[in-house]
Amino acid sequence: MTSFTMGKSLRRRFHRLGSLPYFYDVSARWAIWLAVPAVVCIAYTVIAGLVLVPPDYQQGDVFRILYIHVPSAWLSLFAYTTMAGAGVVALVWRLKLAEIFIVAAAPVGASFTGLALVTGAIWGEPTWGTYWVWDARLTSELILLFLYLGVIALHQSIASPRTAGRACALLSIVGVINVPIIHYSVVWWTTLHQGATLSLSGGSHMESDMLWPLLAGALGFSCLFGWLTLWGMRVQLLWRERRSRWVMRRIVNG
Amino acid sequence: MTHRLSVAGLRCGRGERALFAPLDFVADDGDIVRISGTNGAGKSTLLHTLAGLLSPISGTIDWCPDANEAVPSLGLIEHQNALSQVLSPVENLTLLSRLAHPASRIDQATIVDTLETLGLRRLAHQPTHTLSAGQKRRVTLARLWLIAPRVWLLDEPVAALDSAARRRVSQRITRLAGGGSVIVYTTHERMGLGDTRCVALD
Amino acid sequence: MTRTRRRRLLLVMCLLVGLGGACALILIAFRQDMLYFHEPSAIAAGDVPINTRFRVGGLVAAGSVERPGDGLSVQFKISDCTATVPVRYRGTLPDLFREGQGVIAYGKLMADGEFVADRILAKHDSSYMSPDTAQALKAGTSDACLPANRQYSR
Amino acid sequence: MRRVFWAVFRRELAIAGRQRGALVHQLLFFVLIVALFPLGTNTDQTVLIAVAPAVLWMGVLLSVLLSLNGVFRADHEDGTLTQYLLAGEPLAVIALAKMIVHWLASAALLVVAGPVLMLMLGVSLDAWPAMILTLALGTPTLVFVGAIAAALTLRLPRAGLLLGLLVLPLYVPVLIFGAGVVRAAIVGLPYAGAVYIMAALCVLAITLGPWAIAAALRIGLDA
Repeated sequence: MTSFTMGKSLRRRFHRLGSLPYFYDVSARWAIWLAVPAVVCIAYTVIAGLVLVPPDYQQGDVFRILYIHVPSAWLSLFAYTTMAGAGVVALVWRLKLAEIFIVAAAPVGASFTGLALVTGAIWGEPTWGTYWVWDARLTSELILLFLYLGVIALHQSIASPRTAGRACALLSIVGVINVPIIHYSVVWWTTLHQGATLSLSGGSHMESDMLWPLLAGALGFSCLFGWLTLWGMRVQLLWRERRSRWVMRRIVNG
Repeated sequence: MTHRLSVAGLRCGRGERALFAPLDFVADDGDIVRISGTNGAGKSTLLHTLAGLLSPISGTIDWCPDANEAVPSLGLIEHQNALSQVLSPVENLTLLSRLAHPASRIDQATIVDTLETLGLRRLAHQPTHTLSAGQKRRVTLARLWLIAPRVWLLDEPVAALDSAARRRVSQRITRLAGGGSVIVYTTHERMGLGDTRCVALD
Repeated sequence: MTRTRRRRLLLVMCLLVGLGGACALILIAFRQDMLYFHEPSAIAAGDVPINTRFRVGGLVAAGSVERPGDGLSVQFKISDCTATVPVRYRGTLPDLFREGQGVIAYGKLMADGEFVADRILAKHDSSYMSPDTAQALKAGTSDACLPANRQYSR
Repeated sequence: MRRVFWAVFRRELAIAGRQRGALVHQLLFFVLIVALFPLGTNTDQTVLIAVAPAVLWMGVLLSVLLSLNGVFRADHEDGTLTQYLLAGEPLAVIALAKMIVHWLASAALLVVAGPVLMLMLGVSLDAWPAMILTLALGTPTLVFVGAIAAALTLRLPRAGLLLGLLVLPLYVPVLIFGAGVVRAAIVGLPYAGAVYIMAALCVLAITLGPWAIAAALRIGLDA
């Protein structure tokens, strides 16, 4: 029984003291592997979207905003889903890194959601004739923004970082019920918002010339999300462990 | 020899700041452990951490369980009395004893009898908010008679009590320790318990 | 030990029953009509109440758009595969409004079977192509009559 | 497990019974929200009927939110919550008992009052079954989901405002489906699909909610 507790406490100590500095060091290298594809892909998407791709047969040049709108809308949902997944990991396995991930990903996800809403409004005016309608897809995307803001607000109002991380984990899990509702809102209520541009079953309704920049944009935005979140995590990690020796050592050594 | 409670290198606090220097002590069945320290030294936090309500900042707490119980059954009396103001003492104690021993039938008569030994018979069915601070404390201490956990964690048990009630509670605690319970308590008053161990927080 | 185990079993059973029940209810829900929305064929079949506001969606029938009088009023027909509904509207139309285009009209159905809209929104489909491709496609096939649900989600 | 459930259930019921004034206050709050609404419009009957489902549901949302603000407060302040945490029984069972009583004591009245207020707004009697059904299915969801956030914010200063910020986005599905069903019922459209979804949400909230509330209480008290 004593050896069992000793093993457990040793393992816990290893987790606490071992993995965080390791992650901090290794993540600096991962960040580069995310940053390079992010910059390359997004640059390609922007250039292709603005210049290379022909105008749409119906919407003309207006549709070019799609190359920003669609990837950010995808990422807004994807980021929340990963946060909920990390929430499960944080609560079940008590993994500190998962808590930190949620805290770091929330502002990034909120930014993507905001970007999707703004570009959607800009796109909506010329095509639908209105900046905003209380359409199911738009409304639920707005609610997603509020979910992100809720996680951020909860994190800011709890003083103890450990508790704040776990509280945010639970809230992300509870909020994930909205993600399928957002995803299916276009199918359930036949609304103004068009259906998915790409779907796994139905294939794409897009010309391949137009499609490739979009896919590149999605990849680029995903890498951007990973990159920004990783940096956010590193900052959170330094702040949380600011009293520990390994942080001191790294700051002293530069 | 395995001890019922062994604490090694324990540091606790709310948030990240530890309230006292690392703590090591053990307690066996029948021990009465007095936790001493100034106001804000972390006595209540330590009791909460021992009860598993707070996670320690570092260090370990090992409860040596009996063969047939996974967790040691544990009673905690905090500063707060755990009494609903709108319910009567009897109603409150019914719930508290049911929480501690779901299977046993502690009936109303037993509770009223216990309240009588503490001089509260007349108030047994009054709403708790009509009682004085000392009377409320006595109601919550009636748990010492009603339920029998292996470990009692008592935070300032005799605060606000008059000397007669204080003596009665001290006798009861000594009797419980004699029966093999572990008592961990904090106090600023003189309680006249035969402390077997003393832990000072600094 | 058996008590603990029996209790855990009971809790897991409760959870499974709850989750199973929720899944069953959602599956039943998907079999139901989930659209607060009508199609021209439903209106033609007389399933739709008169004089209440609802939305109607479909394609603007080819050759049906007329602008009588001052030019601010417009009359056209919304159609799905099987039926068409005449629509009357007064006001500005969105840029994408044109024949063959999907639209959603908000308004009321009159007793004479005409739909008086107070708001028209153009729905752009989710297929994107260059004008050349669109030209080529148009030459190949006429805008075939698709099942109603495909028209909007296309 | 059953004994502890019933012990908590009886205790909560007794407390609710002795604080009947609070029930009336909540009902009055709900009635006031709904009753003040027409005063802000030009009381055009068609307008009132068009917005009645939304107004009623917003009233329900806000009343439930207000009642949740204090659902764990008394237990936390007098230390009963600590005793619940220490009980050998699953905290979820205790949370379930507590939330059922909370629903009975607060939201059940709204289920009765909602349809009456609906009549006052001029909606025809045909929509009654839909209103009662959606309220009966929706309010438990609101109570169980809201209690998770209430537990998370238990020890925080100015928890009330934060609670609204956290909870209202989570209430959106109930609002959409609940008001949608009533709207459909008013114009005589079929609404069974949305009712099934509300029922599914309700079942999910009751089965998973207590576990989440228990976890949230442990997290919230650690703050």
